[in-house]
Amino acid sequence: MDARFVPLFVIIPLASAFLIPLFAKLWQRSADLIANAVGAVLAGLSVYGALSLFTGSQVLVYRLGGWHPSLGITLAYDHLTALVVLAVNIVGLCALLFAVRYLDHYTGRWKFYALFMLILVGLNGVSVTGDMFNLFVFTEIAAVSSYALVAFGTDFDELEAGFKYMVIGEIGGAAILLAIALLYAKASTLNMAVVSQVMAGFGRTPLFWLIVAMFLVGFAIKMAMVPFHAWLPDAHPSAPAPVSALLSGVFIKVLGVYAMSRVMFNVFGLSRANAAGFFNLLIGFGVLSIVAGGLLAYAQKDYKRLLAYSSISQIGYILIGLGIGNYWGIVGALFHILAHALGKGLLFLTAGSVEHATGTRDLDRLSGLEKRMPATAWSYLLGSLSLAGVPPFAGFFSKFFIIVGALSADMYWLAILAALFSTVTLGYLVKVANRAFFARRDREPTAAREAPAVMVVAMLGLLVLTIVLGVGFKPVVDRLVGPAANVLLQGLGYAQGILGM
Amino acid sequence: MHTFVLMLLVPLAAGLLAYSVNRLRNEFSFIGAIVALYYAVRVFIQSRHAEVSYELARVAGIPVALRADAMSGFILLCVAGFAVLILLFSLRYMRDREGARGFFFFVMLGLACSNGVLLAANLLVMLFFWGALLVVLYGLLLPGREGSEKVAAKALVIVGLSDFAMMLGIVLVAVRYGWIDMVPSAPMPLQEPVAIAGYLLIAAGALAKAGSMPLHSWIPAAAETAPASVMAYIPASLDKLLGIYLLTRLSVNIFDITSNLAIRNTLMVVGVVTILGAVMMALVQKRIMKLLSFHAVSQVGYMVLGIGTGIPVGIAGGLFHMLNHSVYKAGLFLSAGSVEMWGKTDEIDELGGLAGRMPVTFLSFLIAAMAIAGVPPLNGFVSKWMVYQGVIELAREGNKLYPVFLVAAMLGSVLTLASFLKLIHSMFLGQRPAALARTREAGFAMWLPPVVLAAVCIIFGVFAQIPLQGFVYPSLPFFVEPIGTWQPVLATLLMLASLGIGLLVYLFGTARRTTAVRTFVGGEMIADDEESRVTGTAFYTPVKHLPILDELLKYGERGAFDIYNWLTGALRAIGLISRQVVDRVLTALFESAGAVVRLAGRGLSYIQNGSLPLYAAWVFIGATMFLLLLALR
Amino acid sequence: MRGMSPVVQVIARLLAGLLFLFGTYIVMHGHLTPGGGFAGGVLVAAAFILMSLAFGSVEHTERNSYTLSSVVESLGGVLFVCLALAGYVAVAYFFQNAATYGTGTPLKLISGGMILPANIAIGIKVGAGLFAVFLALGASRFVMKD
Amino acid sequence: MIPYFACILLVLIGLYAVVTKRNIVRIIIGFSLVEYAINLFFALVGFKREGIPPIITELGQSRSNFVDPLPQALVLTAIVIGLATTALMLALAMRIYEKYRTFDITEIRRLRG
Repeated sequence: MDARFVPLFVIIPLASAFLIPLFAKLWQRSADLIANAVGAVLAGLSVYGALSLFTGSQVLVYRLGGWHPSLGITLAYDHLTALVVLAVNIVGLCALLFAVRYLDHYTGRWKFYALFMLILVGLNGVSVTGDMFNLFVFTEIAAVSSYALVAFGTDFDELEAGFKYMVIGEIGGAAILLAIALLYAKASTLNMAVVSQVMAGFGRTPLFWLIVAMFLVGFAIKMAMVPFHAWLPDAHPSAPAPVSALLSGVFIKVLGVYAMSRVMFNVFGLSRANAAGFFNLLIGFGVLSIVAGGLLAYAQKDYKRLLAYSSISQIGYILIGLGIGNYWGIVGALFHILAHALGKGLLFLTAGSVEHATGTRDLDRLSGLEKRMPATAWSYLLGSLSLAGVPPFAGFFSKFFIIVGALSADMYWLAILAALFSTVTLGYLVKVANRAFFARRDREPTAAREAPAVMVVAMLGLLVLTIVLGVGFKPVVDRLVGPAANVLLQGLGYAQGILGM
Repeated sequence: MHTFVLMLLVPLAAGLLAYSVNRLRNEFSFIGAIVALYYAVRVFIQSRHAEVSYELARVAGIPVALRADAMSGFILLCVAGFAVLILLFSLRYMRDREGARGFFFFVMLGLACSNGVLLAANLLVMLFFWGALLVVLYGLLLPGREGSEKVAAKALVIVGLSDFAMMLGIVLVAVRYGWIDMVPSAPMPLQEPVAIAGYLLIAAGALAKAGSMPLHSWIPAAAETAPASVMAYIPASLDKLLGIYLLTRLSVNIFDITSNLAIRNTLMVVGVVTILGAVMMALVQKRIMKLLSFHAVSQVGYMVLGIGTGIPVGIAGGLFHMLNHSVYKAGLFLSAGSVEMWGKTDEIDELGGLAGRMPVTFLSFLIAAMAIAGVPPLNGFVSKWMVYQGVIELAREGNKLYPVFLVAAMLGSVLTLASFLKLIHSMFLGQRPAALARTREAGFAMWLPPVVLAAVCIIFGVFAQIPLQGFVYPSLPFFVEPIGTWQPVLATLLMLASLGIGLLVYLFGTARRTTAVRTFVGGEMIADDEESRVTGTAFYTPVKHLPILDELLKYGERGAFDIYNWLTGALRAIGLISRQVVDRVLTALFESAGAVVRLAGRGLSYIQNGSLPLYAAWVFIGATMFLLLLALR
Repeated sequence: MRGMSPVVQVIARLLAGLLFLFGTYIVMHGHLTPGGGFAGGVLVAAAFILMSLAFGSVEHTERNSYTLSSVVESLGGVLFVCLALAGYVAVAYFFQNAATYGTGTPLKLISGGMILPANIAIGIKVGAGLFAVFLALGASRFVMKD
Repeated sequence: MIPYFACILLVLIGLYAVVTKRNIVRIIIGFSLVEYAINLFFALVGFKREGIPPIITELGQSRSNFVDPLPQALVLTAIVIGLATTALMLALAMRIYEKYRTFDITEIRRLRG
């Protein structure tokens, strides 16, 4: 892929975010068309980008405005970026497709799409940017749009969730901004590559760790690591289902996990060898997230809230994978980003489908939906099996690689915990399947009909991708996830690729 | 495409076709199974003398390859054969049931996945297909009676737990020793802690699949809701074959189980506990399916015991018992399924006297029941006999525990016979309740599979050398030397002769024709036979009223001092104890684990109380922790 | 929204023109002196806000001005993206200055190439956007119900 | 150093407001404080003693004692973002008041567990 394609990931949704309101004034339904066309183009572009990286291993560097890296903003597209962008745009496309009929309940269709496009701008921007402040700006673009979308329903729950989300999220934003200010005070530049070269000569002073800690606070809030998670179980269920899918599927991973790992590994050059404390901290909080998220999910009675807690738990898996810090651990974590994006996106779409059909997400009031909505039921079931780590679905390999990583690093208890909580995952996800879809109680929800064809297509698309990613894991691991893990493992070597040395 | 790949794809494609073109699902799935059987035969023949392998790909140093040798060839054949028989039975049996569409799909998917497990060249590939069987398990258990979804979830979680344990074990071993082939050039000794832990974890997965205690509880639960064909397919044949296959591979090919006495003893204890515990619970069951399912658990004990001996003949016996068990247990489930379908119930109390109405089913059930009880000359006897030989052989190694194992295993056999006598009596003999008056024999497609299986029981018993030489011995890497003197053919001839003599005596000798006498109570003739009908479960009712001292005499008159009553009473008591204690304890263990998770979740959700200041406080606590842990060390 | 007293109205009418003028000046001279599209745009919006506060309005006009300002805002955004794209298409890089003459001359308004039009686009977007925010927040309840 | 500590103090005051105040509007004000404090901090980072504004007013002017212009540009961006978040927060606060008829955050607790 030519480097000229890199900024398109930002330009296209940005332009469409401005165009959608204009065209929607003329013709209401044009918003559907534009948004889905843009989603398809972006998904195609991201697939094309990933495929083109399959053959080569070069980093694509794009200099915004033609400025030299130390002055201007650079965009970089390497394997790690390709992986994240792929997840974002695939889930984005399916969510957009799903939204076409799902939004029948809502007014202000074009506002939804414009905000959705802005989230895509933010997520894609965070993924491709090579500049610290630019990272912050894109983070905030995505975050602010997501606050608005969480409160989109403007009912009691949505407003409350939106406000709480916003307060906690903005604390995170402030922490990131503060960290960037401190970083700039130290490095006098904000280009990631140049910063990383400066930081290489900078000792591990308390100030260095203060900057790391401030960044970590910000990213931890964005990724909903326990104990920074409190906003997530309110916010994700309250958003419209396509947005929940995007938020839980990719949002927390791009703004949180991806940004954190890029900054910590590539900019600060942290690795297990030189900063074991940091990695142990990741593992510690990862374990906390797995346990607390898993247990809390078990106690839920709301379909989407359960899934939201499950996201916290799954973020924990990604964190321990990164915290293990060896090749397999990181491969597992990155593969889990993909697998969880597809799987959790799928589950939230099924939640939307159920809510669309029955008007409730209370598990006590749902039962036996499998008769009426077989496609939704089976998509849910298979997606949840994937998340729990059952082959041949994608989730199996991520957990498998994480366990391989943990055991190669002699962290036996971690491997045991990961395996044990896979069972808890299985337990709470099957609970939904049992209560909502397969239980045969007298109280069958009336007037439940299978979701419209577009929604089914969106769900099946994600389901098929989950299976494809599981069965065809080989090229993905060999060509995409493995090199992406190497990007993180090479640490400061990242700068050489960007600066062309 | 390579035959191996086709063996994976053909059933899958047939299943998908059958699911999508629902009108032709019988045809598609049946053809798919037949084709799979054809390929299995081909692979069986190819792999008898030389190993066939085929590498698909290599991922980051992990080879993804398929292979087949004599053992996998033989089990592939069995799996495909059972699939064909069970599909044949299900054509009629599942026709009017809900969830039939999914049933055919999942049977085919199960066939594809088990082919994958059996063809896997290393543990990773095996794990992939092994785990995929979870989907099949859940999908097959879903349709059924009320509450089936809970059972399916329970099975999924228990088997899932063991699968994740197995994943842990495989990775543990792989990280230490590399990606282990299913058949490495030489088995590794079981001495290092890593190897032992890996062995135990993987074996836990294998045992849960096979249904050994303490991971068995999903099988009886499944029996309460699942249709008979599902029971015959999953716990009776597929999972036994795969679980014991893996255990054998693990104990013989990958690790050398003879090198660690403690593990062998552990396995044997597990086996014995399984035999006795499950058979005692079977004694007190009142429903056919549940009773059979406990036997399905109990019989696993013999296989585990046999493999646990580490003696060639014992291992061969265990493997042969696996084959035999699948044959007769599938037969039992299928014929019980016919009875249930035509009798509309599987409550033992409500059945009876069906021998005349369903003679073919009765005969096949009888033969299979005799086989499972280990009555010579049927196949169950031969394999049990080999397991006993293995246990006795332990004496030569100086294992002091062997008499315990031997006695327990034999006692298990006796109890099995006892419970099947009761079952046969109450299902097929005795008086027929009025509700069953119009029952008739099942159709061709439904009686053929049990009959085939019963015939196999006889053939494998009488001509035991055929399956042993053909299937079992070639699969094992060592020479098996049978020690005892058991000449099946000769013994059978002798038995047939004595039976013939007995028949002659019965017909022409002392035996009198039985006379039916009308029942009188207080001078009144009871018009309805139904009221005086004695059911099979009443067999053991005397025991319920066992002696309390002051009523000793009264009970003495009724035969309380009869040794038979004492014996049956003791059995029943043990059965009740094991039901009350073992089953309850295990159930309580699983449930308390669930309850702990649930309670912890509830407790945590109290902290999540919707107060924004609290949430913000957490954030600051977390930030302080980061600062403390990172900046101020 | 009710209007305010005539004193306020007269002064506001005087000031608003000046504010608008000053805002435009700052938008135009963003590349020469402190300020730029955002700062100027805020001033432009302030002029409109001042007027609508002073004179008040009825829901009908509010709705119209809200629609108008959001359309203008989008147009400003589109214009800005187009300018950035012009660099992408015409030269090489997104945001590259497509019409530059050398490095530019201090204090010469049109020597900045694309910077001036970009500032104007931002000014339009910010001015209209802020006014829309003002209307949405302060003026009426209709906006969210649309 | 004093301005830096003043920034920190301002941040702390803002955070104090966010955590302890019950009124939503005060929480939002607290946020604005935090934001501006950080912006101020950022601007201070670029400060240079004896520096002059980084604006070229005539050709050939020496650029050696300019203060660093980049933080100022970045702060401007941060202000824009702050504007957007504040506006959105206020809009949410208004809607919340319409629904709940209260600004008290401790009474807005429907979502729990």
